[in-house]
Amino acid sequence: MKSSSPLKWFATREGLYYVALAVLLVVLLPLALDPFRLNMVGKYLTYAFVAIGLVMCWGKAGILSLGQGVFFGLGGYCMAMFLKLEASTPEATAIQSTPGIPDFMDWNQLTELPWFWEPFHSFSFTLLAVIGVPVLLAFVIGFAMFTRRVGGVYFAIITQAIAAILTILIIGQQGYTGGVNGITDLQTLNGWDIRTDEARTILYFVCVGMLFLCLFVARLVQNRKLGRILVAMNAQENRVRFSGYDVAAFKIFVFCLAAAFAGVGGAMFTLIVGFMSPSFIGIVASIEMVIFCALGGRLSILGAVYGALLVNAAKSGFSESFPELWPFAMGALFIGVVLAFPNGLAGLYQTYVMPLEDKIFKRNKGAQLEAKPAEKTAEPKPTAEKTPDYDPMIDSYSPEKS
Amino acid sequence: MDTTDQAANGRSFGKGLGLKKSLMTLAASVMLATSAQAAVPATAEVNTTGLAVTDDTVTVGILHSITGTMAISEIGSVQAEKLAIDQINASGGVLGRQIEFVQEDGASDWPTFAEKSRKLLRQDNVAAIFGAWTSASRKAVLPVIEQYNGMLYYPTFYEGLEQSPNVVYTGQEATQQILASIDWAAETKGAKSFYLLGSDYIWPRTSNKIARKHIEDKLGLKVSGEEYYPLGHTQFNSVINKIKLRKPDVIFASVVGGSNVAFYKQMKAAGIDFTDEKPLLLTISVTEDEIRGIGGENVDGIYASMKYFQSLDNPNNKEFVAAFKEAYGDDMVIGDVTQAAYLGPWLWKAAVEKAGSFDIDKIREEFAGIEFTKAPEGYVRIHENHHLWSKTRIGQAQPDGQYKVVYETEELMEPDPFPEGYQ
Amino acid sequence: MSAAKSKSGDFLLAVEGLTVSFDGFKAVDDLSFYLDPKEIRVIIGPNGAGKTTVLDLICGKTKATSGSIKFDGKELTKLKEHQIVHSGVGRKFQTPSVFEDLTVFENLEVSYPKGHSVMGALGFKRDAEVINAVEEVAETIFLTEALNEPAASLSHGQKQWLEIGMLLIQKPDLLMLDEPVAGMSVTERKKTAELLRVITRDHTVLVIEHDMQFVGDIADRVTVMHQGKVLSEGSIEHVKSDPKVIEVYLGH
Amino acid sequence: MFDGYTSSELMSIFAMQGFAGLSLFSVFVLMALGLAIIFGQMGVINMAHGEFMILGAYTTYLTSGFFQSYLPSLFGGYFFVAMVLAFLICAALGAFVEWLMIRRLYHRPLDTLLATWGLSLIMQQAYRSIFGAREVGVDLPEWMMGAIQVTDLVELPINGLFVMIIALSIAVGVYFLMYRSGYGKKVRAVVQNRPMAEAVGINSAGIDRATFALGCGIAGVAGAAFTMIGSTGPSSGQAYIVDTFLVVVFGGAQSLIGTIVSAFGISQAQSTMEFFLSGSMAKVLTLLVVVGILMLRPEGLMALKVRR
Repeated sequence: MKSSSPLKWFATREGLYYVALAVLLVVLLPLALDPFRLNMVGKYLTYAFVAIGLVMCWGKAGILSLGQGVFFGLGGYCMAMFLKLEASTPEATAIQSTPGIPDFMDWNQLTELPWFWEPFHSFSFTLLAVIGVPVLLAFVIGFAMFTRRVGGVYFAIITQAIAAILTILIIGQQGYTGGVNGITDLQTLNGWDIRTDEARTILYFVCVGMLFLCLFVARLVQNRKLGRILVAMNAQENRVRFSGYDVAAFKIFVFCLAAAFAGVGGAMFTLIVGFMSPSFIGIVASIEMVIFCALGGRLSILGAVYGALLVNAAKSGFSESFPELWPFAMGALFIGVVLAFPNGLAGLYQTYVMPLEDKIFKRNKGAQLEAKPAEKTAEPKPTAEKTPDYDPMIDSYSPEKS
Repeated sequence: MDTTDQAANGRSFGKGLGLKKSLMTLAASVMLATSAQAAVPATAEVNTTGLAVTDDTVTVGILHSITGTMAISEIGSVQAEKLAIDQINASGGVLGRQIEFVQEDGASDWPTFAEKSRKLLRQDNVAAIFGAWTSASRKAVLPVIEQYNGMLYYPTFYEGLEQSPNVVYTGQEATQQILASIDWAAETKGAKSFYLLGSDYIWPRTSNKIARKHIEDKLGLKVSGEEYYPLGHTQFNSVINKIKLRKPDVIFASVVGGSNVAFYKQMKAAGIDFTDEKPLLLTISVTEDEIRGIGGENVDGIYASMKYFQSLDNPNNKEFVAAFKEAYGDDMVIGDVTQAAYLGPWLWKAAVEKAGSFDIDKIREEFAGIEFTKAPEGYVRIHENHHLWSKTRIGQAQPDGQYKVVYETEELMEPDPFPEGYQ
Repeated sequence: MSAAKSKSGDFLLAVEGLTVSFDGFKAVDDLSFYLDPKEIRVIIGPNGAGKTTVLDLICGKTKATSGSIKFDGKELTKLKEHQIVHSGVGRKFQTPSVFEDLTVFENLEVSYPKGHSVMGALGFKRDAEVINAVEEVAETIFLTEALNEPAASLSHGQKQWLEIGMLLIQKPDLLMLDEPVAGMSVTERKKTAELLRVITRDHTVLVIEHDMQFVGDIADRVTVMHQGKVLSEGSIEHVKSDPKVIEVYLGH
Repeated sequence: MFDGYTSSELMSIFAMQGFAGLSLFSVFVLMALGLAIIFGQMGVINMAHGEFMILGAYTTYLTSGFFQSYLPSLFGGYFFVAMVLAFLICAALGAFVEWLMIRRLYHRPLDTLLATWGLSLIMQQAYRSIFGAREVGVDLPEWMMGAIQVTDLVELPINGLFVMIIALSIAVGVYFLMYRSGYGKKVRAVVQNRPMAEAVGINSAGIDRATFALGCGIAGVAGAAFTMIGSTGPSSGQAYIVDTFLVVVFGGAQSLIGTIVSAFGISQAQSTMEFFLSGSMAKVLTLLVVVGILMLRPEGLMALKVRR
């Protein structure tokens, strides 16, 4: 049970859930799907980044942002700007009146690259910006709002308004942003053609890798005291405050964390889909992202991944066969999840599947799991035995959360 | 308005849409135009790149939004493309093969368009794609079409600035629509000042850029204002006030979508009677389709510059309108884009038969100069830049929602997607 | 008597001229009082006298309109809530506010005064020191047996103790308790009084309470508030015999 | 920026922009009142508010069609019938929705947001299936067309005036209902202290349902009024939702007067800026200013200062 042996962690129940997801994403789906479908799964997974952020921000800390599309979009635009500059070599754009700048700038009579585009010639700057720009904006919003105790519904509405503002701004400033068309026709990443099947497959695996990185960061935060504070803050904000915590700082942190995840997701989206447009920033996109999180289970970071995958797969499936029905299904999903399954898939899993698992686990690995029930029975000296960084009370799949 | 349902039947395959009757009447005339094919050429000859062509069928793709905000506009195109396909099938098909189609829904979402175009090309191996409507959706599918060397037949009038070897643009590009109409306003109506107004996205902005250059540099006239509102904006009182103050001779409007309804209603309410032509309103965005939503009485007297109006008086158009109404109902109206969408399958057929092959590369060689004499708009020819030579017409809206054609260019307008001096 | 000691340096807590108004209504009106180190002070007064507001003002939950609150030489009115906590003021709310989802152990751990910054909370480890501190406090608040129970399963009285424990583990100099025995059984009250006596060995305590029996048991001095002002101050006997106090209570 | 205008023209600009601002104001008031009641008084976020408005608009559309076909002689007055019908239908649907889902969610305000968003998707698609995807035009009776000529430049559109009158009447009506009637007293009692209100015999569940229905009904009337100046399509309601919420939040959620003040401020700011800037930039600037002020003053313009 010691955390010092990371291999053993994979044999714990929580570890097995991660292994199962990894097997699904790394082995099963690539084997089962052709590159085209796999690319679509890759696209769905980019939304999972946002959903993980929302679990941390909304599920744990109770901050509902209806503007996550903003951060997703900013990360995506940063990446798109880099790729667009790479695609806009003077040779490739020779027919323009000003060769060497992106085509849409030329159409809008710009004769030189705007200053804020210049740094995006650098790949390392771009990577920094993919996380930095969303985090910076999240920090500004978070600082202004949380230090003034704006929360709950107000925060949701204001983030929604920010999504609206950014959309109008990007569409209106089309000379600088590509307008409603977005930034399209992206071809290569540092000379590597991202449009081929092989590239798309590689990008899919990169995306999965990044997703697990984010999952582990989220898990680290959730299982540390930080995660406990976030949950505690949600339930008893004043108690946390008067226990000596700067509540605003914690909220800003988790909001920035969610923004960073969304930014990474956006950048991966740009790479996988091949363009970025304002339609992923707007209100509708942002609220859809909330449903991925809600369906998966708003307290479960793994649930968020499954939520994003399932909703999007269902959307593709439905819209191929019954396009008329999809909005009804989506609407019913929102209402159903909220009314009947507020803890989403993760909640259902806990209620119905985990008891079965318990039986199987007990039969097969009785010895290994003895320690856990022992913890539950009030033992005078319990804590020394607990894995310091894994705390079942906080873990998303723990029965206490149901 | 049951057309949504008809169009939205998803992946229905293009055999018989209750069109039999109209097909019978049409078949005879079309058969003559396409000359009966005695011998069907072998599949291996006409298809060397693995397209979905069998000995008696060929599969094409239709890719429009039938859900979401753009469905309103795109459904007419879907109907027209299906009608054209059915007529071609009734007349013997293409190279002796019946056309089947796979229809995909772009869902008004640009990545979905890209995704579905990839599916059509990679999984269905379609020989042609008829689809896309907004510029954004075209820009989204363009890299995919180019990558997999497909061929897109794009029906909408658009901003130009594009010339892909993998797209045939069956609508007008901006200069075709704009230059002739501004000249007309200046010459016939004696207009001296223009107020440019549009929804805020690339097509209106580019169109107005061309219009401004033409008005100021070529004609030496005045632009008294240029203004954009977000898509979906519904409050136009401020701009109406500005127009009243600046008293332009012409309002040159490219407002689209739901904003249109609010704009014309509020103009009307503000006491502007378009039949007075003070100012004269010239639009490049209101087709007969849009008028149905705005209400004929609200646009009575405005002028539109397009290449096609439903009221065009020629035999081709009469047949087309009759067939369309027979297929989809008497209350259907046909706008400019719907007609342009109808051209797509016919132009593809002509190119395939000229090339004697479905291969994209061989077809591309043959595009320049391909004619379609049975076009409802009269006569069109493909330019080597993949756009169409076509006439530009000015129509004046009537209270019944139809346009009365008041002017038509004598010659076909040359498409010029990269107009010199307008950039 | 307060005039004699206007230098607030001698006191642990010096409240002077404190006023707060909500839309013109002065909930606390030019209030002054002083707390010696290790003193147990009880504030009593009729409903709406402004007692809870005074605690809110001291711990920073409500911002004062004017006046000063000096704690250990520091001006609290300019600090944020968590800074006030860090300078040594602990506050218990009227209704028990513990983290129901967490165990008793975790509740105490969360309050342990380490890892209170974001990064600190991320790097916080449960070492022997923490465990010892938690166990020590748990014993004081009679909850050793329940350390691994979720707080939700505790009785009302136990939750109140837990919250007091959460203050104790912060090692504050001043503890402020809002009605700590409200809703408790007789035995629990007795135990709580006992707990408070233990606490005051090393803490100054400011309590709001209605139960006069309990007040008599614990108070060094009593401050009677009425309409946002101090009505009377002194020993329990003193205030009980003060005619102003009698009038207010009887008239009420 | 005043170049090129004579002083008399400038006067007219301000007069006309003032009027444009006023008609935008009445639009905002109509949109926001229903929401202010639901959100401000009940704490429920109804994301389907726009769709309730559109339901009112479709009701008007159907009524006008009915009158044209069966009662052409009475067409001039159909609008009043349509408004009443819009109110009743939307209120009935509102009551049903409250019964179906909202009442289960009072303690989870953020969840009402998600559930009503789902409702809005369903309603939109239902409109699309029933009325078609295309916008529908509503014919106005003759007397509503045209404008009143005040000076050479200043003309006041009649339908704009009519919308203004509706907005004001509803605002006054709501004011009396909420502050001068027994029902209003009960609503406020439930808002302030639910258990106490129940203890004194107020049927709080009934009050909730009535209040939600009232808010939806007002949305319906707003939708009916909007057919005169805007478009009616399945997704037209979406365009209003952000503006509407901002108006309510900016005004201070629990204050109806605040809603009206904020509607006035935002509409005047926007219409003035629209005159001197482009429409898109005016919109962005207005939203930015509102969000900026909300960051500095999160409780809104007219919030009560209470012990928190």
